[in-house]
Amino acid sequence: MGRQVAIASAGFSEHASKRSDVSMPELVSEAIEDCLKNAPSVELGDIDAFVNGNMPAFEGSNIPELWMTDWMGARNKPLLRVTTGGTTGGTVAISGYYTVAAGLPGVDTVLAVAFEQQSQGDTSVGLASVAYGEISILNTLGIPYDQISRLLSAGAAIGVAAYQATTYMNKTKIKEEDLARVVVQNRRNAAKTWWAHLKMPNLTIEEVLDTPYVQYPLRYGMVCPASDGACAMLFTTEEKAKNMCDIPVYVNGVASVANESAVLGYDGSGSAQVDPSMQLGAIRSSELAYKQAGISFPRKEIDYAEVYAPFPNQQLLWTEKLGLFEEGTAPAMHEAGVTDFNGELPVNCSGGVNATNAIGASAMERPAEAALQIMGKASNQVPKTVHTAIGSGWGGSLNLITLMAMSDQPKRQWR
Amino acid sequence: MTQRKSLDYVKKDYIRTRTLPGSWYLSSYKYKFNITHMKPFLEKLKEKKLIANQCSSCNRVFYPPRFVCGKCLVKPDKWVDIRNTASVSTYAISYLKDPETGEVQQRPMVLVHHDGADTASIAELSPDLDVKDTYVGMPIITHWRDERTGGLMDIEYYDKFDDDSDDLRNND
Amino acid sequence: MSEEKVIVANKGLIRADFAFWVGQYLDKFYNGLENKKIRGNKCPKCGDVFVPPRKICGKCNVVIPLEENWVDLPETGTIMNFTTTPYRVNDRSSRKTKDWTIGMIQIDGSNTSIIYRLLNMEPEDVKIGMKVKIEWNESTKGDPSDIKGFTKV
Amino acid sequence: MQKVGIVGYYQVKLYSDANYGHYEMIFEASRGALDKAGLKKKDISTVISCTNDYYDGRTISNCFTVEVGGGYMADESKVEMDGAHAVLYGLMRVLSGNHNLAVVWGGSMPSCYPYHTVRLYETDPTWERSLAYVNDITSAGFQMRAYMEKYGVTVEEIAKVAVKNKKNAAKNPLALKEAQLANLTVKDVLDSGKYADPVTELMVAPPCDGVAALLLAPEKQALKITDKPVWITGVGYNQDAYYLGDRDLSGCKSMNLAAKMAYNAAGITDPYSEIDVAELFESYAHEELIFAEELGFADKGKGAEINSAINGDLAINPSGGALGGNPPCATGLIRVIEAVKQLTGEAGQYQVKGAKKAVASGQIGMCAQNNILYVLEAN
Repeated sequence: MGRQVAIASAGFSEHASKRSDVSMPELVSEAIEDCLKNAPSVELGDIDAFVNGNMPAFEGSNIPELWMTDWMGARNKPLLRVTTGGTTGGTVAISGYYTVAAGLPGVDTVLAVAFEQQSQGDTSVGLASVAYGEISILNTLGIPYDQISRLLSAGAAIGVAAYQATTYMNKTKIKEEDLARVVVQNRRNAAKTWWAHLKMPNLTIEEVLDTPYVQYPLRYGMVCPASDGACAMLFTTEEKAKNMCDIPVYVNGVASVANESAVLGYDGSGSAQVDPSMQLGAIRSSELAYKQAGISFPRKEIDYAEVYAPFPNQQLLWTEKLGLFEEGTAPAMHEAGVTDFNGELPVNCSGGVNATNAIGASAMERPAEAALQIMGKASNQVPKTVHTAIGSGWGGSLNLITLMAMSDQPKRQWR
Repeated sequence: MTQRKSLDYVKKDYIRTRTLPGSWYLSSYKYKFNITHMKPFLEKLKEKKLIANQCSSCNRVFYPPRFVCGKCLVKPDKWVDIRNTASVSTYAISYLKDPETGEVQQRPMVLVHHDGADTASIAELSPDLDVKDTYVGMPIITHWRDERTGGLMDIEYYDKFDDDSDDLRNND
Repeated sequence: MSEEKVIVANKGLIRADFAFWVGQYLDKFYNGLENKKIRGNKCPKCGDVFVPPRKICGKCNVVIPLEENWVDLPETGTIMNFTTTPYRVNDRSSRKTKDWTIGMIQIDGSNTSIIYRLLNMEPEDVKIGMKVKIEWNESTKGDPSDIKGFTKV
Repeated sequence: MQKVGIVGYYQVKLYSDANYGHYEMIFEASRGALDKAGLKKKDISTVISCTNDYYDGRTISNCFTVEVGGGYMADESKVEMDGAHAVLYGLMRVLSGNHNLAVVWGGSMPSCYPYHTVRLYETDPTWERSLAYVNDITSAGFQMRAYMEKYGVTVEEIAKVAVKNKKNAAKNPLALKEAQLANLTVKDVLDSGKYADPVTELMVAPPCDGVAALLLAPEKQALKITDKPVWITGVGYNQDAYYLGDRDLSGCKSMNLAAKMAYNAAGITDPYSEIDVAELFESYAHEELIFAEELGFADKGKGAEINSAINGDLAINPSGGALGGNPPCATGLIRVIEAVKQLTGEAGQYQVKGAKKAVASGQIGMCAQNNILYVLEAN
């Protein structure tokens, strides 16, 4: 049951804070063009099915795939729209995998596209509306609105991230310098990635620490930007991939595990994650994906990681929770240069979400970039040979983790 | 923008095309909730008592009460009493600009974990407390409002609670 | 259940505003509308003419270059389909009021239809295949509202 | 394609303004489906939800539904189309061999949001949306006129579909009360007021509150869970062009291609004689005829000639279809559930005798732009 799935190509649009020169469908077609450029033998007409997603509330358009049909080449083709908020890209990539793996007749080559053009909308209202219903129930239960807005002032994502950063910093006893170091590493990497947004080749730790707090313990200089951009990935079967590219990247494990929401529960009830840096969902996701991929020692077997970290503390946290480092050791590993471009386990050499965040696309850019590193086509290609890599995503109220494990070798079959 | 310049960020400009407007009026929306399970809890608040509901399948205690236990997918069916002592589970500090004076105010936002409960909730600390003294695991105690109406605001804020609370917790 | 069910329905309060970038193809088109001109573009492969212009022909999956294949089109067209409805829908709500007639009009020389109001026509008089022409708004802004609707030739 | 079993389902009764909390409704559906199959929370390995951010009035509409939908620590995802598309994703996950039990749930509460406005958000915001001449109401009018003009179908023939479905809905205890009209006549339908000429108010699927859930399992597991599984033997889905001017509205190309894909998978060559029941998501009465033709039940323009009553030659929408209640994000899922009920003999008053093979469809978009079709077979 189930087929071996391979990634034949991946592509990006240019990312910037305002892609004012293109409409949303044109932005998407830009990423598709780049994706097909990497697989010259494939034409738009060769694609059997499409999977799409974005975060619709940021762009004021419901099911935008409907009007984008022609720009994607999806006319009279099967199309599925999948979206899960911050993890949308990861979920779209995963459903691209499942569309091929399921083996529906006539569906072999699948184009997965995730996009976001945040400059069109109001991201802060979009983020606030995540928990809007929940906030309104707190009001019903007796808290006046001005009070609530104080309690949850900064909107969903950064608010919960700050909570998470506090507990993580408390547990590992790290300082702000350790967070700033991660930021510097990311943004310098971004400077070498053609499609990245915040390119800062000469950034220093002092400069980051010089910026004011957005929300303690996170400073302005540590926070991800809001970008416009799109990402596309081409999934196909093992046999077809061999004809489409030199080094097919096999997808060997996928997972998207949901935990209970953090900080604010549904119905205005409490947070089931008393410690938001516990992240049972991430641990379970990695268990599932590694089991499928036959990875028993992630620390040894994984050569490259792209983790979804809009905030630096999350890069440290996820690398631990996804089994790449021992608990509490990630800051030391970053300091020792293990995660550097030419380190033992390079992390986020594209600059990561910390440097480029087109929310809906971000979580897809992680596996896409990891795949390109395996193919040897990444724009900031690491010097070492990458055999096995992971790409992760995070979303919701700290509660949904997507993970895709891939390798240049197909899944070992025991059957 | 100024900060970005100081961080040596070079912005690329794209041709600016025109825009068409659109709006999403959430004011046309309603949000329906079943709050039946909240009523006993709110009633007890008037008496300065805290109760939580408990899932009899996994024994987790939900404060404030929950409609469904996600772990077991059943409705919690037991009520248990909860102490009025708690600890800071985690916190963040927000910086809000007063729209009139332009003054930036610091305000800690804390996640409060009540002793005996398995979930935490957002709350506010006493205004007398210095923000810088907040730390993870800080023992706190409810400060009740004088006039209680049976709403979440009956707990006005949380005071620091620095007597023998640590001993109490260790005996739990 | 023995106890009375308590349901609350809270109203939303906020509003999110959007500004959709139209992209360079439609920007050219709207520049034309501002000058009361209709411009379409043509697929280099199948020759279909699109109003408004598009980057990609969905039938052939061919990119139409931005600078090429522009076609100037007349103000006249043919009614391909129409409907009469008392409903008005906007970004906020929908309501029922007086009937109005909306038509799908194929601009002469193009291969797709645009959807606009049919002006000064009783619903009974409207026939599929009827010739109509654009009625422009007096002051144009370079957006879809520059075309007020279509009237009988 | 390997077959996948449907092992449980649940549908909350449809209400135009339900006295339910949003989460309460979802919980009732997912818990109900598990109870029906005699399963526990820990048996769930994946959950696919179908909600829509604009329907629920929030970004990430699946963020807080994790607990109530059974998604805790399960492999969770959300499809933002019709409930029937969520079934597809659940099906793919089961077919991949990674999962043993998929819960698929979907639904929304139109009593809480401006339905037509939200449908308007589907239109192209860089061109048509600001003037709002294209919306779900006018596009229905265009579609019906195109169909009538091309094939000379009369408005009475289309009204008959509405009469049939509303009468069927009267036999379905879970249908919307306002749509359960046992004594409806063609004249009532034609006199019910203008919606978008020639569509009248009673030809429209009324949006209403509802949530439904469905359980999918691979063949081996399905047989362990129940002795009456229903098998999904074929699926097809397809998306048409967006602009109404690019499409032939008198037909539905996406349904045609979806049907080809599904029939091909299930090995169906003569749909009219092989299929016993069809549960189609018709947003408007005329769509049922268009779909029936595209599914190969009749020649083009002859959809109205099929005897589609419950005890007819090929029963179409014996449950009342979407005209019996259209909870956005759940309607297609409910069509699948109704088809399952027919095949397991649990449909009660509207049971089609000896039903062995059924099709169920779902759709999304203006004039059914994206369609999905399932072929279901009894054990």
